[in-house]
Amino acid sequence: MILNPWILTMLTGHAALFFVFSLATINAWWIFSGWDFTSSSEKQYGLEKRTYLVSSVMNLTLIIQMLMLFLLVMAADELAKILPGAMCATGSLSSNKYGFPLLMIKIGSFFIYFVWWVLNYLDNQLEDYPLVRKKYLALVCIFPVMISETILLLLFAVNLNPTVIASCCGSIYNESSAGLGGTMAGSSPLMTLTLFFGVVSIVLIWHMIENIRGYRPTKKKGGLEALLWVFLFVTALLTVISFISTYIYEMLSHKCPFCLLKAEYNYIGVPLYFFLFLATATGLTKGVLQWMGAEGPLGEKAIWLRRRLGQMSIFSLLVYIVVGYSPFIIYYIRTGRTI
Amino acid sequence: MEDPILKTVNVTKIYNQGKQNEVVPVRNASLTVEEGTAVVLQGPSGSGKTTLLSMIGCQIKPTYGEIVVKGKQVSKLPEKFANLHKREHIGFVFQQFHLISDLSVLDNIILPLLPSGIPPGERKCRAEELLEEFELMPRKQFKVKDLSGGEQQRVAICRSLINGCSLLLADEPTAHLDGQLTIEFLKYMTHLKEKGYTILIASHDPAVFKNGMVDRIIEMNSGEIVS
Amino acid sequence: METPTQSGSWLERQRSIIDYSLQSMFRRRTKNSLILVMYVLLIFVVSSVFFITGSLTVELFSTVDELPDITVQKLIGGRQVVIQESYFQAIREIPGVEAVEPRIWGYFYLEELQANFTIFGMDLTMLEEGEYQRIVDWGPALKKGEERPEFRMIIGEGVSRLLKAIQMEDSFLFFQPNWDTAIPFGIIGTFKSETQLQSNDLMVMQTEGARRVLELKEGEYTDLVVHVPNPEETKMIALKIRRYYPELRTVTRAQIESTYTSAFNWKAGFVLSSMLVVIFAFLVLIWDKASGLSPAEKKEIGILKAIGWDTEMILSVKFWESFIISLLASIFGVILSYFYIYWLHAPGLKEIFIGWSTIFPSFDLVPHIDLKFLLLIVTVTVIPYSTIAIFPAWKAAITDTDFILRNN
Amino acid sequence: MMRYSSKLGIALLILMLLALVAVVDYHRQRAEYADIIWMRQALQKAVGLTDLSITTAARYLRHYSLGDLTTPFQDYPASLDHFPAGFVYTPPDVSDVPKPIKFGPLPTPNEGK
Repeated sequence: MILNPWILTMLTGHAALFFVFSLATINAWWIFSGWDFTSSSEKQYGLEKRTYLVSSVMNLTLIIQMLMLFLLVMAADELAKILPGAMCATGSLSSNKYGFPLLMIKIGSFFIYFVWWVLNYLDNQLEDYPLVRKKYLALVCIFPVMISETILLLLFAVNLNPTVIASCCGSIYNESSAGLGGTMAGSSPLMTLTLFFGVVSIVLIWHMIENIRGYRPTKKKGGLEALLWVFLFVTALLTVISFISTYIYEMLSHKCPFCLLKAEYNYIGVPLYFFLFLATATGLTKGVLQWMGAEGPLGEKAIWLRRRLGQMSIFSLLVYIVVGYSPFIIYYIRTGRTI
Repeated sequence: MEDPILKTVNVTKIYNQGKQNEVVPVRNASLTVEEGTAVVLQGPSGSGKTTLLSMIGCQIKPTYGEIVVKGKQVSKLPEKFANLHKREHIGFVFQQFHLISDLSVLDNIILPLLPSGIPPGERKCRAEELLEEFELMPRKQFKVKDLSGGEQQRVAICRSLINGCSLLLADEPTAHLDGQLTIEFLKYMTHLKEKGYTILIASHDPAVFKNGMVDRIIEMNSGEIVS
Repeated sequence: METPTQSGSWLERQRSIIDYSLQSMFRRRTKNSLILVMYVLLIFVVSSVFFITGSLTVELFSTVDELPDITVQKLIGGRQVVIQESYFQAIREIPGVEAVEPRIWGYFYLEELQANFTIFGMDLTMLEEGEYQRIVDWGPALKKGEERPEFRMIIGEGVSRLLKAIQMEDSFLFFQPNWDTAIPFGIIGTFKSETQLQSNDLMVMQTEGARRVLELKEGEYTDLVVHVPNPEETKMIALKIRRYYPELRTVTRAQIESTYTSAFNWKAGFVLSSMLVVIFAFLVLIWDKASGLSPAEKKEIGILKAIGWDTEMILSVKFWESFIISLLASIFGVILSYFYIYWLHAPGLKEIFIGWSTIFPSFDLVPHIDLKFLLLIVTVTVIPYSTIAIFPAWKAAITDTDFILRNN
Repeated sequence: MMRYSSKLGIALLILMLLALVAVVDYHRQRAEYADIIWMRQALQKAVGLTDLSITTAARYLRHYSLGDLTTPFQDYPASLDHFPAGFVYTPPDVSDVPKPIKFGPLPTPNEGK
C-alpha cells in the first residue's frame, strides 16, 4: 500500500514540510530563549540573522501546507479507485479512523500557519520587533500540532487497507446514516442556509460598524470576531454539503464536499474552497490581530494591515457566495424550481 | 542650532569579545559632523579609521555607543531598518571600490536603486546624469573589469551617489591612485561639497587632508580619537 | 504604507529583483544550466511515469464495462481444471442471474517461435455477421474456411506477423505432441489493428476446433461467465456460488478493476521509489552547488549588502532564482515528457511498464492527463527542491559586509 | 536593451505556446481514440476475454486478472513459461474474494455499497 504513488508523494511532501518546520522550531526556540534586544553582542546579531531563516522557512511551510491539503483530498480521491467500495475522497478518508482527523488537523494547521505568517509579516515591518518573543514561543507551541499531523498521516497511510470495504459518499453524507456526515447532510438546507447567511450578515454589519468613526476596537471584540469567522467557516461547509452540492451534481441524493473538486464538475470546488479558505483565513487573522492588541502597541502598520485583511475577507466571502450559489441560480432560472 | 548630520557618542567596537583574541579597533569615539562640511579622519593604518567609518556607514554595528545619522539612531536598529536608512541617506565609497566586475558600468551604478523599485526609466535617467557629471558617458556599457583604476573609482562614487544621499563616506580613496588621479579625485570632491554634500573621508594621504576643501581634520590613533 | 525609500510600486520592485536574479543566473550560466538540465530531466522522468501509468490504466479501464460480471472457474488442488456442464444449469437457477455462458479457451505454446498464443473457442458466425464484422479484416482465404468450417479461425495482428515469418499466412498447422497428424486451420481473417491491445495474441476459432486443440471433451469447459443485470447483486451472487460450490472460484468485475489499478500503481510506485535515489542525488547536487558559495558570489552578496540591500532582498533574489528555475524546469519537463510519451510513444519506458513478450503489440498510448498529475509532479520535485534550496539561500543572504570590508 | 524579466516573459510565452500545442494535440488524439475504443469494446463484447495482451511471455501473465497465486506451477515446475515477466506484475488481489464458509446470517445485498 505504501508503494502507491499518491501515498509516496504525500509522504515526500510531508517529509519536506516536517523538515522545514522542525528547522523553524529549533531556531524559534533559540531565538525565544536568547533574545535580548538591547544587546549588541555577536550572539544577538546571530539570532537576528536566524529570524530571517525562520521567516523564509515559514513562508515555505505555508505554501507547502496549502499544497498538501489539496494533495490529501486529491490523493484520497485517487485512492478510492483501489479501495473497494470507496467512490471518492470520502470513502478513502473514512476507510480508517485516521483519515478525517488528518484532514481536520490539516485544515486547522493551515489556518494557524496563516495567522502566524501574517503576525510575522507585521512584526518584521516594525523597527523594535514588538512581537518577537511571543511569536517564536507560539511557533514552538505549534510544533506538537505538526507532530500529531505527522503521526496521523503515517497511521493513515499504513492502515489503508484494500481489503476492508470502505463506504462511499452516498452512504456517509446520507440523511439516514448515523454519524457526523449524516447529521451534516441531514440538517435541512433551510436551516443551514439561514445559519450561514445569518453569520454572513453579522460579519458584513460588523465590517460596516468598524468603518464608522468612533468605533473602539477592544481585545474582546477581536477574539469574538475570530470566533465568528471560525463559525462562518463551519456553517459554510454545512451549506456546501446540504445545499450547494446538490445543485452542482444536480442530484438530490448526491451530497459530498469532495466530488466537486473533480474534473467532471469542471473543478468548481477549487475556486469555491479557495475563496472560502482565503476569506476565513484573512477574517480570522484580522480578529486575532485585534485580540493581540492591534490598536495599541502595534501601531499604524497593524491598523493598515487590519483594514486590508478586512477588505480581502469580505471580498473573498462575496466571491465564495457568487461561485457557490450560481449553480443554484442557473438551475432555478433554467427550470424554474428548486431541487 | 540645527542638528548635526552625524553624531557619534562613545562608539566602541570589540571583536571576539571576552575571548583570547579580543580586538578593540575603535574605543569611545565621539564626533559630530555638521551639514555641508568636509571632514577627514586621519591616522596611520590600523588606527581604526575604517572600522569607525564602517560603523557610521551602517556596515557594521558598534558594540557600545550611539550613532545618529540624519536624526536617526542607527546603531541599535535591526539590520533591515539600518539598511533602509543607509539606502536613503548614506553613500559609501570603498577602498577597494567593490564593484561587480562582470556587470556593465550602468548596471553597477543602478544596483542600489533596485530594492526601491524605482522604474527603469528613472533609474537610467539618474544614472546618466551622474555619468555625465563624472565624465563616464563613453564608458557606459563597458564591463567594470575593463576600466582603469581611476574610472572604477568614479563608477564607485556614482554608485554611492545615485540614491540621492547627502552624506558621502569614503574609505582611503586615494590609496590606489597616483598623484594625477588624486588631484582629479579631490576636484570631484570639491565639486560635490559645493553641491551641498557632507563628506567624510578616512585617509592618511597628506594630499587629501592638506587640501583646501577640507574643513576639519579628526585624528585617530590606536582606536581613539586624538583630536 | 509606503516607507519613503520604497517609492516604487511593489510590482516594479519585484520585477527589478527578477531582472537582477536572471542577470546573475545568466552570469553563472554553466552552473545554472547544469542545475536546470538536471531538474528538467528529473521532472521529465517523474511526469513520464505518471503519464504512462495514467494512460495504461485508462487503456485497461476503457473496456472494463464490457467485461463479464462474474467469471467462474473450478479449482482443484490449487489448480484450475476444466469445469463441467452440470454447474451452469445450477448457477443459472440462482435468482438474479440472467445468463450463464460456458467458455473454451487456453494457451498454445509454439516452441519454434517461443510464443504463447491465446486460443479462444466461439461460434465464429457471430463475428461474420452484423456489426462485429467491422472489427475484422476479412482475408482472401475465406474459402478455405468454408471447406472445413470447424477448423477456421481469426487471428490477431501479432500472430499474423509471426506466422508470416514461417510462411503460414493462410493456414496454420496445429500439432500437439500426442497427435498423429497435424491439423490445418484456415485463417479467415485478422483482427483490425485498432483492437491490437486485446487481440494481438488471439487465435479465435470455431468451438469444435478449439475443443480439438485444447483437448477438451464434450461437456467440459474452461470456465463460465455469469451475467448479472443488477450490479448491486453481483457480489452477493458470487458469494452464493462459492457457498454452494466451494470448489469454484469467482472473479467479479470489481476485483478485476482493482487488480488493474494496483498492478500499475504498484509499478509506478516501484519506479518512483527507485527514482527516490535519483531525486536524492539531485538534491545533493543542488545542496552542493548552492551551499558552496564561490568567493566571487560571496563577495557579490557582500557588496550588495554593503550598498544597502537588506537580507530580505537577497532572500528574494534567491527565492526568485529557485522559483524561475523550478517554473521553467516544470513546464519544460512536462511538455517534453508529453511529446516523448504521446508522440514518440515512450521508447524504453513502455517496456518497463508493460513487460515484454514475443508478440508485442505496437499500440499507441492514448493521452490521459488529469490536472491532478501536475500537482503530483510539483509535489514530488519542486517541494524537495525548494526545501533543500532554502538553507543555502539563507546562508548566502546573511553574508556579512564584514566579509568584504576585512578580506581585501 | 530588453529587460531580463521581459526575456523571461517571452521564454515563458514560448513554453506556453508549446503547452498549447500539446493541449491541442491531446484533444485531437482523444477524439481519434473514440473510434478505437468502440472497436475494442466490440471485440471485448464478442470474445469476452479479459486483459490486455501486452505481456504474452508467460501464460500466467496473459490473463493476470484470472490467474492465481499458484499459477506458475500449473503444469510442472520446469514450466516453459518465461520467468522475468513475472517481476513486473504483482499477483492479483484475492483478499476481497468472499469467503465461502462464513458463520452467521448472510449479509444483505446492499452491504458495502
